[in-house]
Amino acid sequence: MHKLKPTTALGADKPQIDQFDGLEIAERPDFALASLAARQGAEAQCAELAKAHLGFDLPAAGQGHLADPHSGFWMGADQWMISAPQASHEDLAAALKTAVGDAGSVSEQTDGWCRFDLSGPGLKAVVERLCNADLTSMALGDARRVRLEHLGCFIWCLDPGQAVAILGPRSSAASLHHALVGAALSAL
Amino acid sequence: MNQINRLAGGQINRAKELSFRFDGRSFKGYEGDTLASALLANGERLMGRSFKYHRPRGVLTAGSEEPNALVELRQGNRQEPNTRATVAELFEGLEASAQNAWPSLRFDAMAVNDRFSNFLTAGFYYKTFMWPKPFWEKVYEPIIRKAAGLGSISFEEDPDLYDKGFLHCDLLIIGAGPTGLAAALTAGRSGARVILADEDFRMGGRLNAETLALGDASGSDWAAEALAELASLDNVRLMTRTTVIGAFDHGIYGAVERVQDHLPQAIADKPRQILWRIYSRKAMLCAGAMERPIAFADNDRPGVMLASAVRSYVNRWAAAPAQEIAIFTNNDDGHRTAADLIARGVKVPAVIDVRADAPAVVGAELLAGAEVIGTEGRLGLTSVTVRLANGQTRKIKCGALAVSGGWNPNLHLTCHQRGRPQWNAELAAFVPGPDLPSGMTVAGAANGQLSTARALAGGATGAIAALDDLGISASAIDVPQAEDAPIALKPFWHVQGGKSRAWVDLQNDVTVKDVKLAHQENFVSVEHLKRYTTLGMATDQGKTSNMLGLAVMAELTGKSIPETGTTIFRPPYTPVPMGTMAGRATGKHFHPTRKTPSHHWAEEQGAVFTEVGDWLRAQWFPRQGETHWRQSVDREVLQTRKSVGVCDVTTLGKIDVQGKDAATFLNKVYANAFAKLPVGKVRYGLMLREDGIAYDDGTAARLAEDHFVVTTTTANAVLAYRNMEFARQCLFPDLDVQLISTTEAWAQYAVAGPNARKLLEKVVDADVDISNEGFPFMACGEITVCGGLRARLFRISFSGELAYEIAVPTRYGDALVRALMEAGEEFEVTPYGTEALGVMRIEKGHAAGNELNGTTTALNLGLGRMVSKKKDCIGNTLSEREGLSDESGLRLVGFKPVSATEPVTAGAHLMNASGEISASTDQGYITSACFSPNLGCSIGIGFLKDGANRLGEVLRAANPLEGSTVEVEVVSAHFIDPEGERLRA
Amino acid sequence: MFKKYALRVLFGKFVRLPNSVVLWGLVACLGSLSVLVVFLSKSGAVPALLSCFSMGAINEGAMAYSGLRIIKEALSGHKGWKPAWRDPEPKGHYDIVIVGGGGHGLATAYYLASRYQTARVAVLEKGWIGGGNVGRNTTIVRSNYLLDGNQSFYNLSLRMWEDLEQDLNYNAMVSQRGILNLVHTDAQRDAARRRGNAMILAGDDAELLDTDGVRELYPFLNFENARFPIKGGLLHRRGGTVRHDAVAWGYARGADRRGVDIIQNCEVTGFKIESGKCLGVETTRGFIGAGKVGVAVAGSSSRVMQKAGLRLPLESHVLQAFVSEGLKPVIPGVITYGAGHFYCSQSDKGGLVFGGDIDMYNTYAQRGNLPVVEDVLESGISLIPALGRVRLLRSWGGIMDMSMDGSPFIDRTPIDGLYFNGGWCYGGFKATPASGLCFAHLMATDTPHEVARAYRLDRFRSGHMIDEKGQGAQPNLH
Amino acid sequence: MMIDHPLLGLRDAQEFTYLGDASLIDRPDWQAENAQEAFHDYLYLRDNPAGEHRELWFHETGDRSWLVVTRNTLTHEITKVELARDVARARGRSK
Repeated sequence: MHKLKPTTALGADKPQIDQFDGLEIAERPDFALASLAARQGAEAQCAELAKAHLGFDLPAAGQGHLADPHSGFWMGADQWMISAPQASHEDLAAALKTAVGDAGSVSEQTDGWCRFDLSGPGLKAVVERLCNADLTSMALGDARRVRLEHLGCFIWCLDPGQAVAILGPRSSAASLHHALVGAALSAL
Repeated sequence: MNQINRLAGGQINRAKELSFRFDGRSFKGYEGDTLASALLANGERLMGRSFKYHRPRGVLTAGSEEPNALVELRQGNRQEPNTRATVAELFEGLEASAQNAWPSLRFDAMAVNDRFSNFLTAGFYYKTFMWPKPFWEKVYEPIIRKAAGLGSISFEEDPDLYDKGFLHCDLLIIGAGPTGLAAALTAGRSGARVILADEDFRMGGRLNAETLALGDASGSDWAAEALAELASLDNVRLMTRTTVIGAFDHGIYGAVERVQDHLPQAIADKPRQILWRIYSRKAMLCAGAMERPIAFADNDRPGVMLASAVRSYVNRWAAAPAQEIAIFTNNDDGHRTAADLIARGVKVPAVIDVRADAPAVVGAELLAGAEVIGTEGRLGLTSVTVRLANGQTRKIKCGALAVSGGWNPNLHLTCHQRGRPQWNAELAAFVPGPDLPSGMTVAGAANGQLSTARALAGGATGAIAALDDLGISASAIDVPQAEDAPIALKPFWHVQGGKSRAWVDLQNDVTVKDVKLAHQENFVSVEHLKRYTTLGMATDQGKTSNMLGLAVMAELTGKSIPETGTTIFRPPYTPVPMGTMAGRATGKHFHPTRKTPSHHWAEEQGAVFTEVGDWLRAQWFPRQGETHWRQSVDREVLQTRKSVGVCDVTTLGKIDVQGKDAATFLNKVYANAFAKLPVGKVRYGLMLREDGIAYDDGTAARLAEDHFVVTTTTANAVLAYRNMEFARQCLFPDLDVQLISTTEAWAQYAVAGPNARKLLEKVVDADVDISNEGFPFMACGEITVCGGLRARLFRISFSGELAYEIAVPTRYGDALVRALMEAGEEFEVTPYGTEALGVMRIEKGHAAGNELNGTTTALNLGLGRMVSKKKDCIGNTLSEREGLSDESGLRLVGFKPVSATEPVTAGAHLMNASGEISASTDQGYITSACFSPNLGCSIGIGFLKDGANRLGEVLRAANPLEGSTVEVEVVSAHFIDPEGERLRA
Repeated sequence: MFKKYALRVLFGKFVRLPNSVVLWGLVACLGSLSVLVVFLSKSGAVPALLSCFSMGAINEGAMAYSGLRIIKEALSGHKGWKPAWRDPEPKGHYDIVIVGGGGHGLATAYYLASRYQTARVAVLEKGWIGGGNVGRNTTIVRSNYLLDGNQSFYNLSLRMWEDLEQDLNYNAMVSQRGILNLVHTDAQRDAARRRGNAMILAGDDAELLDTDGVRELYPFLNFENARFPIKGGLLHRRGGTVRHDAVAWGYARGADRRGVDIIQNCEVTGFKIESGKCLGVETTRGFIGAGKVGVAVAGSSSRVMQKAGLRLPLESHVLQAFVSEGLKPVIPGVITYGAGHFYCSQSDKGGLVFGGDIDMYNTYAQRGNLPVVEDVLESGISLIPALGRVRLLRSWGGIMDMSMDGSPFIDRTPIDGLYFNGGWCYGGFKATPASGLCFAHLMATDTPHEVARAYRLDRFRSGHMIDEKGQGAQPNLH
Repeated sequence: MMIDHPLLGLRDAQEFTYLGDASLIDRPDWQAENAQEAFHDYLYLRDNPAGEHRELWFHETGDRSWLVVTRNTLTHEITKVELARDVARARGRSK
């Protein structure tokens, strides 16, 4: 095992957790991410192989799937984001590539993003200060790409109306975190 | 004299008495008061001064359309100019001061302007102040600027927070009067998602200001009941203190919620105001109507008010504007006012009704067919002079005059997408036209349905219709019985004759005379009228003046009002604090801050950071004893070239390009060829715009037959990705290629210098061969480091030294830089920042942002040969245009000062050694310059006409901006190791 | 410190008098003048006096505008003011017809009549004159250009602004308050230096300020808490503002006085073109024949020229502009943020006049959307945090003829007798005098004016772009 | 403005980056006789209509798809939204 010690997106060795009256904001460094894009003409084959490996159908536009170990959501035309626990899937991308072979293009995305999970009854009040995602229209697993404090982020429904994951560009983790905390302080 | 004009009753909380100060004096009021109602209750009518003539002014209205009663609210860094006393909620300790008056509100020296009003007519300033020529800017204008303006600011940073938010609904209802409430009840009960927004702090609109009954309840009680039900529905959101300021495309509305303006102290972390972006599927405008004044001589004295405002103050706020209130009207509303006043025990000396056939009044004298032709009272109305039907005049003593000239529907939002109102002769007013913003309907008074009964019905049926369009079925609610008075109005705009001026726009001091002058000078189009006289340009946006001005102009032109024109309204509906429109993204948080993986480590090293786009990058790393940045940068450069240096280059854009056609695709987007690039190799690539201009450069590394990693400049990462997606989706849709940005996923470091290999050998795993043979210049590969961590290694060099770039997943970036520095200790490795990076690339003559300035071609950059003529690629065809392929055009070359101590300056223009220094003799310009510690002098690169053929020539680098001209020698841009032996070592 | 600053801006740079003196100075000068006139009118000397005091417009005699004229009119009930321009019926034929009664069209007509002695000229306006961009811009004039091809043109234009009022006998309130373009990075400073040098070499003025230099002029900018620190600025002292409407009216009045027919509410519906020559225009008020037709219709360029079968290298976009409620003096000059979309000045009336970037999509609707408003204000408050409580009063939109390289066209068209003036992007206002003069020159002499040679319609064919911003063939980025 | 994304439904136009006339899809053949002339017209000349306009929008903070939006430049009414890739194929663009 290599000797390099990881840091979280916020630059610490432990994830940041913030509590508010009605909301918890938790930094989640413990997920591996990989993007999967179907090759032209191999879309069906890619879907088949991916399903065999992941255990679920590649989600339709705007939708996603939550399960253990693999979860995923639709990211763009013929393109998905796949997620799995980092501890067990450090090599998520490699494994996924092996599974889909020439039917798909896979890129490691684990550290392209930072992830904050927002949960609690105050969720709606806070999200409506952050972005134009309409929580009431989001079902379990649904994911939207939104503009949040000038950042392109994914908002991923973990528990309708109760919990979402927000994935943002890792380099801007501190700015994203500041926005989340600011909105929570303001709205709750 | 405590609240001498306070009446009984009203919707104020007498249990909560509040103290406040206005214009340096202390007063008392109650919770539920506005500043205006509290001042009236205290017998204060004088509240402001007009813009131009500094005439004493009192409150005209009871709403946001107020043109007169503007004050500076609060103190210090929260000082707020031009606040309307009519909408400022009273709070304990409120401090307000008069504005645009000196030395005091009661005695304003500038009121002398009024004496000279005859010289200061509309547009007088266009006709004078031209002589003597220099006087305009040196004398006249400074005086005018000083005299102009209204309130003043503190010049200190606004300490408050502002927020933004996003809401979604099926139906947005704008205005919570009878119409809006009926609509909200209808829609709310249907289960639709409803937002009901009202600018007031108490919903109910006119129901709170009138004594009308709805069914067997009073209007305000019915409103309270309706609101209680609405509050109990989860699908309904009630937004008080929320002004819908704009109707934008496709059902998007802007709304401003005043969260804390009514609180004495700001609550930490909470916003003062919130700008909501409301995404609505349908919207109903239920904004009611605004009463309009009548123009007559001296109609601007404190005490002259709109009749509806008088009713609001008396009924809602239990504040009588005066002990004796006369009424001047052209419609039955005036009579309603009389009845309300009499009922509250306020004396009504006379009802002056321009209609000869005016209905009788109980409890007050009716002067039918009479007109007010003058008023008296310096700081407040004492009497009005009336011309009776029989032609005689009579003076009537009164402290206030309630004026009603009819009603204008509040159709402002219907115009926000350039929709034009229509004339309605019955109302003598404009009503919403056919071309409304998509998804919007209008109901109630805003739609010309002025009676309460019609308002209620309009709201209910309007909501049903709107929801029906959405496939939501709502059932009719039982609307209560309410007055359904017909419109009884005689169009009447201004009293003819009268010695003194009659005001049309009170705040901007536009009088009937000014409108006449505009007409005389052919400024007859409404837009000309407005711009020439400033009619309607005041902070009330013409809400109380535009119609009047239009009517007067119509009389003068002999045309009808609709023929004369309409005025349309633009956002915002009422003025909005600039801070509110800005929200949170200001100051340090104006843009997100992107930090590199080594950021924390660099902070530990005491690095100085610089902004590169949204990135923060280490600029240099000062060491003990270094007192000037140049010392640090020189050391970093020398040490890197002598031994080895490490630099975080993560910010370069990285794009994963995969697919069996990946190579074909890169052939299209790069000017040079990539099809034959072997796996395991990197190639420098130049990207052109379709117009043939070079816009970005970088490298593409082939990790597999069907997998490239493309790097772009930091600045163009987003643009390059967008352009590549355009090529992929729009130009070459059948190529099998997939793109995704991996910029953030990998931490990447340059390790440069003679000892770079030795250093890396200690970091990469044993089985990785990075010898010159095993891993030659421009090699690349996927390897492992530090005991098995996946990494990518590229042997590329920006510095011109033996160099590698090594990348690991970002979370390990911090650990990797520490590992590299540790491994480098024996070589005295130095971290280097963007300055040293810049110096070394200039020493090598590599183009960067300053050279890729959007006007330079590959030819200019000396890379003409890279543009392949054998294949199609973006930009190659148009790069061959005559203007871009001039053989003696600009070429990138280097410059050295003739005398080594002189500076070479970026931005200097190149002139021949002799001859004049001017634009016409311009030979080019220096793009980048620095001090080269290796050459011991400052050097530069830049573009020179026919540069390639002028090596050795001496030129002058002219920098008149900073008063210097330096002799420079034209040299090759490759100052160091032109053969490139070092990087192949 | 702020109070001290406030005082300084209050009284302006040159006048440092206590409040009352300024006030009574104004009173005294008006007062004494009126006394003088009353006295002189008895002695019958008024007409003579008026004509010799009528400020460089002697030719207009007693019709001329002047301080004395105002006093005279004031004392005689303002009966003597004549229409600023007539509303004549269109004639059947003119030597030159200008399509577009905006700043450029009216200026062209004025210079045709005043400098090129063109006898019969008409300006056709579909609505009311001055209703387009000349009445919708943010009133800035400047000559701070980088590229050959632009420099001499804007240099001339700014010099013409400096003499405009005396030339027109109309106070357009030309006010050279100075324009400051801020820089926030070293690369921006390098670019500013290159530009500043280019300006000086072309005969314009420029100064490179450091942070303290900026602080001296604008102490209340965000120096302490900025995301992108202010590292200096390029100051162009001769730049400033002009009362935009007055420019249109002044040119209209001047042209009208010289016999130009200004025809409002007359929309051009087509061109009469026979064997490659333009013979006149079809309008909503009938056919109007013309020896030459010049089109200067800014945002409507494509729609109008399409009637002549021409496609242009430009797109129409909306630029929003904003004004705040009136304030006592805050901002003495014009200031432009270098790290976001915001520029601001203060009108003589007291409103802050500001703007930012265009809405980005093609449009002919004179209105914008919310994102740009928010973007402009984010930038504005980030630069000037003291404006947080100042209220935005009004917003509006103007349609910009955004060209493919950000630079304009003043050129013949492939159709004989049809000329085109456009592509001004959002820089049209400051160009008004030179644009009018050069367009007049081109139409009168059939040769391009020397300072406008580069503004050819076919420059993209030959690859001679004039791209100040280096954005390439994407109009909305210029 | 709201753009009815073929895959995602109504999205705020603020998520998109605007390019311009959809004719930019019709990139000329580089080997044609009059290639330079054709490229000039392709890149520089615009209909710039007052009315219906087919235009390219990139869903930058979205799914990264290029769309062809049919929008009225006088009213901003949007009547049709297509994936640019489908349009490009329909116009016979290939490799």
